[in-house]
Amino acid sequence: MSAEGLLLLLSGFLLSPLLQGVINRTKAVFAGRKGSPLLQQYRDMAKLLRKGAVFSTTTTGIFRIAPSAVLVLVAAAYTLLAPSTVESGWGFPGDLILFVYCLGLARFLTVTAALDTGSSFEGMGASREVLYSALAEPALIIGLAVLARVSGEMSFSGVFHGLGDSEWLSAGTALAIVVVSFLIVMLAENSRIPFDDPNTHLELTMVHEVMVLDCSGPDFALITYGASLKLWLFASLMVNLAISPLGLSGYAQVAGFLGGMLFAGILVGTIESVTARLSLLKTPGLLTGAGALAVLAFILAARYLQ
Amino acid sequence: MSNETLILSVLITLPAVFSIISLFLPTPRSVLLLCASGTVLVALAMGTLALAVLGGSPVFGSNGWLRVDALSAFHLTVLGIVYALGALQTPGYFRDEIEDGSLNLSSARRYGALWFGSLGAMLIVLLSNNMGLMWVGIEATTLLTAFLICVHATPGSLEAMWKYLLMCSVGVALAFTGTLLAAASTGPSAVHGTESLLWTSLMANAASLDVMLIKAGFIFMVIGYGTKAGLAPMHSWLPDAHSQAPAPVSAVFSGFLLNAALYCIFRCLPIVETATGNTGWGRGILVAAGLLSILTAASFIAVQRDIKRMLAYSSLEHIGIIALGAGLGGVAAFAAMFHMLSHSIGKSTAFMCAGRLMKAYKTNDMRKITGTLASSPLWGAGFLASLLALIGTAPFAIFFTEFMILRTAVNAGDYLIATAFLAGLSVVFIGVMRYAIPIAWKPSESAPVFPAASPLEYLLVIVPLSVLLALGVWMPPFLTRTLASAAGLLGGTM
Amino acid sequence: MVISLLIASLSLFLAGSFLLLFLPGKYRAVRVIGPATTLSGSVSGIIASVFSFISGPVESTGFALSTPSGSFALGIDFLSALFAIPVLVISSLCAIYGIGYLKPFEESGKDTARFWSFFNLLSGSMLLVTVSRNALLFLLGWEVMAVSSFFLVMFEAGKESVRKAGWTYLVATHLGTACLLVLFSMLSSGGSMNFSDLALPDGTAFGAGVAFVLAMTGFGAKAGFVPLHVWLPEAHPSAPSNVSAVMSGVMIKTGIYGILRFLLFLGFPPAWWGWVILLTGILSGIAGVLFALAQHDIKRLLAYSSVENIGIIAIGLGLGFLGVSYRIPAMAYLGFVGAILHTLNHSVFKSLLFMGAGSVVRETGCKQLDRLGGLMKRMPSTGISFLTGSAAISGFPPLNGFISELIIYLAAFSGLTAGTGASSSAALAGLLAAGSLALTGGLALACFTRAFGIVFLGEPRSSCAENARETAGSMRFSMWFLSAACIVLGLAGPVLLEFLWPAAGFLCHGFGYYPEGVSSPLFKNTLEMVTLVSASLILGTAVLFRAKTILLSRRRVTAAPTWDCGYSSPVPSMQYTASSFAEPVIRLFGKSLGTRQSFREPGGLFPGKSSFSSETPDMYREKLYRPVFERMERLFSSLRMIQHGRVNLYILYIVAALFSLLVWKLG
Amino acid sequence: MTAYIDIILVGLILSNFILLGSSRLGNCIRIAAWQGIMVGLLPMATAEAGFSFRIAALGSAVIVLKGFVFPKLLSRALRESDTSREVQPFIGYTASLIAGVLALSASFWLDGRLNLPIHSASAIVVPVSLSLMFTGLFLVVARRMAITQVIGYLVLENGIYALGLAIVRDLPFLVELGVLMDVFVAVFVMGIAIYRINREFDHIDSHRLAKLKG
Repeated sequence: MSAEGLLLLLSGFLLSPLLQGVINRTKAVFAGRKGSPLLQQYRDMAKLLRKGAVFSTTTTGIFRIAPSAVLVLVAAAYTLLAPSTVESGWGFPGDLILFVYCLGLARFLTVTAALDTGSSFEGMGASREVLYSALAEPALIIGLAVLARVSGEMSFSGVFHGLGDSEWLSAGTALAIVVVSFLIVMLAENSRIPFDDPNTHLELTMVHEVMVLDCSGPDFALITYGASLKLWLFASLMVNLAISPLGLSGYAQVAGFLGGMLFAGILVGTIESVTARLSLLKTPGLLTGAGALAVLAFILAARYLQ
Repeated sequence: MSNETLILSVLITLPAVFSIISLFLPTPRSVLLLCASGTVLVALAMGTLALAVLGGSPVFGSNGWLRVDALSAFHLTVLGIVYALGALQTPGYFRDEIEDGSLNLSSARRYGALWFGSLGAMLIVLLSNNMGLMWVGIEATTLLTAFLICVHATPGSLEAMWKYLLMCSVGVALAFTGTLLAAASTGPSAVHGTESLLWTSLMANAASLDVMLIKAGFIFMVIGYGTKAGLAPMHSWLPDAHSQAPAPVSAVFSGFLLNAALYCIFRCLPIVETATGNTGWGRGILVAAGLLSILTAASFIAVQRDIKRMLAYSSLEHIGIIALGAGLGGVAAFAAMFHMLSHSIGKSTAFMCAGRLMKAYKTNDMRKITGTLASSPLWGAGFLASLLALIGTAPFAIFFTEFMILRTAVNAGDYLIATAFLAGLSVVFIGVMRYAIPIAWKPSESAPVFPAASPLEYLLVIVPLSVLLALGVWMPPFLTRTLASAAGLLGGTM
Repeated sequence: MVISLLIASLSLFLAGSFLLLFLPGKYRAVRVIGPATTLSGSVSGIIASVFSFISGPVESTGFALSTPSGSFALGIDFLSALFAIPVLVISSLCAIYGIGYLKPFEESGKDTARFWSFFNLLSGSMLLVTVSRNALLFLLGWEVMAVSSFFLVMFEAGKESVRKAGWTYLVATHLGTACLLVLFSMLSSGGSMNFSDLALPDGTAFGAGVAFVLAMTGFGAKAGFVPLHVWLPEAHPSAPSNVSAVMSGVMIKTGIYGILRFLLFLGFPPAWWGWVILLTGILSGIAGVLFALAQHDIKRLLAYSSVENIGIIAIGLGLGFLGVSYRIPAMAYLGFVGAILHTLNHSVFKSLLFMGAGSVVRETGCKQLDRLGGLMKRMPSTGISFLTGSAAISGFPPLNGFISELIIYLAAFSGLTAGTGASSSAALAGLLAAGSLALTGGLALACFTRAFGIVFLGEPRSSCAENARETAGSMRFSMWFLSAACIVLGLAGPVLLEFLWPAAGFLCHGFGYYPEGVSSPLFKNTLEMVTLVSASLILGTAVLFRAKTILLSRRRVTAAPTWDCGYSSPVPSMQYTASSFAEPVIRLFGKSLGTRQSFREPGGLFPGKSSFSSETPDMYREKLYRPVFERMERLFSSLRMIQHGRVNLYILYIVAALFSLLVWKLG
Repeated sequence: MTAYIDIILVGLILSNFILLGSSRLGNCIRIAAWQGIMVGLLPMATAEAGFSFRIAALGSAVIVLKGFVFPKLLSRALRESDTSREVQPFIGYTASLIAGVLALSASFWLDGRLNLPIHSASAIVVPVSLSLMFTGLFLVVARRMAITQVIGYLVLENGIYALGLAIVRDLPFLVELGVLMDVFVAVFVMGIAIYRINREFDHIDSHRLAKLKG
């Protein structure tokens, strides 16, 4: 693997907690607060790793294994995606699907672990999570399908290398719409506003946070890290797509990517500051909208190649 | 006089002798025993004759008035089987009635006499080469069986008998008109005098008959004999008679009385077909009547509550199927013959089991007869199995015969016929199973009492059903030949 | 050799079931003979199939059946073997499972001999269906299969619901067979009914279209395509669980086999066939999983999920057919391979799940999700097997469900990325397939996290779950076996692709499509990578988990009750229930499901009792079939008036018939 | 000879119409008897080969049976079953008469279609016999009382008998067979008188013999 690729790969593993920091800082700025330091996430995780753990008497082995497995799965998904923009040979045809299904299994385990505690709050979160996933997955797949259609490839590297100026010239609208639907999917998958408020303290309204109420110590560290990696991963999917028309390569690509990520963080922060959280009954509509957008994009892209 | 001819004359006389004997027997039991043994004896004689005929050429008797060819030989076999099954179950069926005295000596004697009488009458129908004689046979069966219906003179049975008599007598009268017209149709041909009633001579000169007359004659015969065969819309007597007669009699009714009348129509079919130049003129009538019967039966079975009426309508359906098959010709004619055999066996068994169930539960209402599998493994399972066989569940033979008929229709491009046929079958299937399932499995409220079944009765249930099962998969070659040659006389092939 | 083995296996099944009929009540003997028959029959059948892989297709013309042009012609080729092997394996596993499962029934004095007899008959007939080479013989096997499974469904016919289910099943299967009868009649116009001679009389597109529709209806009724599926959620829950496992696992697959086998006789498929199959698949997939999500009875849930998976299989088939029609090799091959592989996989994990449900029902005596819970601690083997099955059926790596779904996705994406010819229609097909697969997958996740989580996790919601114990050994054995199969098949992706590739070739050539450059399997590399990733996932998880445990081993680890947000005394009944878990999804799709909810809200200052209940009857049954049947019944009841007892009228009929005939035929 | 035949035939037709129109059971029985006698006379009139013993025997047998035996039996049955002497038709008398006319024309049409070989002196013998048959059927269908149905059946039978005489050349055997149908009539009368349908149902109103349906 080339240095750039390695760089991209490591960037995520190292910087993903930072993205959280960026978002929080942006929100603080909007709110006129000083806000927590950018590296807060790292500190929290370090603290958690040093702690002991409390396990509910209701839980079984599933609850103990889940956090590790989830992190591994997210990491795997990320590994499939990250270097693909600079490594033309990276990945394999169909890795898009493996990517989606790794995240799916991660979700499966998170939900199962949540139900393992037998707490009604975590059950509540779980039931919302599965609804969102059921709607987000088609949107994601259709979006990827559009990319595959336009680029004529079915692997991340193929897609990102296949999307040049000509594609953007002919199918630009479609791709732009895909970017938007990916943004919505990202917000939903990482339970950000307007789908969920990560730093609310009302269990009744939470989605992701409430599922991990009973996790503590190292497990919780793994979970928080996994969460931020997942956010990074979706953001990078969106960013890679968004910067593909620039036709960058090598270190320029890396730089552009990191810049994009910073922008993405600020974007998310802005959204969270300027929009209110949707009521739980309305959120499915938004996700369905994302799917609809993806389909629209496909219809636009279908003319391509004709 | 060859020994076939000997058997022929023996056959004609034997039942008469038995029926007279049974008038002088001392006890009801002895009468019923004579019924069983005598019928089996006659059946054996018929079997030997049939084999002889199927082995060689048609047998003639009493200067050409009697004749047995493949078609009649096959019907003889079926007749033998049905009557033997019916007769063998008779003693068991009436056992308790003899004990409680509801079957007294006189009615028992009458029963025996009529039983053998009807057997003899049917023999006349099958053996006669003379259309007039054949008609006499049918009339005789009508009269004799009419009294079999009301062995016990209840209001219901009297009403049934009255309807049966009135309708069938009208039918027989029309059939007679048909015979007249057929005889008259020999005008242009070379046939004269008594000759013009002989099936052989009609068949020989079929080409030179007066077409209009033979057509009219055939129509009258279809309506007349059709009334007796219970083809829709002339079938209305059938459910009443079946539901009121004792089970063995109903078994004989469904098992063969209808076939005998149908046989007369089959006899005339080739004649009229040849006369009309094999344009399928007569077959068309059979197809129409068959389909109408199937659909009528289906619509009534779907909402039937009375167990024996349901079986009666199922007989109507099967007669329709046989007529349809014969009408379609070709493989379907073979299938029709096969179907006739299977239906007769299955229906006799069904009536036997139904009779026992009704006695035990003291009702005809299928909604009250439940949980039979638990309450009587023999009769319950027997009834369920025979129903499954009758509605055409594989691997019972009827499934395949129905498929063959359907296939003939489809390959001939008659999709309308095929669809109607299939629709009828499906409605029957659904309608029957709707009741069969509770009958077999629904836990029963009442506690029915079954008399302990004799080994013979076990055989009477198991053997026919296993035969039907086996026939579905494999058929002994000689039977195949029999059916083929019988179907051949209907212009059928394999 | 192969043929004689087949005959041996068939006759073993037949003889066994015949013998068993005569041993009612002799439990000790039955317990041995029943499973032994299945096993011996299956073993010889499996050997035959395996040999056929080596020796290539074999065929024999046996003795003639009683019906003209019917003959006992057996034969086995790749397609047959692919369906025969799962049939036999699953049957024998279910037989082993049955030893333990039937114990309680034996104690209650039920006639298990009849059960075993029909069970063996069912297995034998399924084998016959897959290996018969004569349409009549096929029909024979088909009907025996239907009847024997019907009797098995009626095993507990004392219950009203079971009898209703049995009736529905019988009606559905009969109507299906009716279509097949017509289809076979059309195909056998030549006279002979041997497969080698089957063909349509004339090559008209219309005739072929009719035949196609008949096949889809006839076999679809068995396979359980929406809206022909209504018998499935009735019959499978009512049957004993090992029978449900066989029916859901392999019996409904004979429908798929039939479609593949008999469409081969209809020539090159026009595009609309592919579309019909694809859209049917999409409808079945989504409707199936939604209904599954709305069920409260665990076995009903599994039955509906079978509808969903049949839908996924149909999506694969549809893509395959479209690939043939649009001449896109990758799409065609991957579609067929994916469909066949998913058939195989589904038979593995669906029977596993039914076995799990069966042992739950056996131990707790209740099928209602909301009365179960906390079984993971009480019956761990069952729990882990069920978890494996749930993950596999939701299609997640590293389990087998993922492999087949991945291949179907690849087919869809091949359609998407196809750059030539009718590519925009192919692309649309690909998009629809991919999108609906994703939606189905997402909902399946919801469905099976719910099924597993509510039943096995948390605290018991009722006493029956409280006192549950781990099930019998024979049942555990079968479940472990299948769980292992899920993992092994999941890691064997490339091998399976390599192995099934010829099957796809067989089908394509059968349809008269000979594409270039598919001699060696496409996307083999993908599957190798997938296996690699899956393996590394397992490894990585293990490592990370170990590391964490080591980390914790030096820390203070305490056990405490679940955090309840400050509530003082939590009780099991406060847990999230199956209904509440599914509620958001149901609220979203409830309209299209026809879910009925009855809700008594708590009110007033001192709220009294309040209640919530939701039920989802099968919409198609309610809206589509019930009205038809009711109308027919009314019609027939009114027809009875033509026979209201007056003999005068009857004679009028005779006269009318006479005159109409005279006018019709002489006029 | 033709004159006699035509007289007889006309008489038959008239008797038909009277039967259709009359409201009293007693009348009907009497008319049926007359009709029987006339039919019995037919063979003697139609015989081509002049007068033979065989024909005489046949004719007289018919006359005895239909002209005297059955009417006696019927009227006895009528006396025993003390029901109303009304015919109680489903279809009114005028309508019945119209139906009779229609039946007559229908039989002429059918005769035209069939163009049967006539072996008797009169040309209208076939249509007349056909109309007898149809009238008989009509009576069976359109009348309530069991006895009227028996009468109807008798008429039907007369028609068939006449038809046989008309069309069957040199084959008295078949015609003689036809007489066997009278056995039915006897059985019916037995059904009414001996089996006492009237006692079981306290009326011989056959339309109320309608318990069995569906």
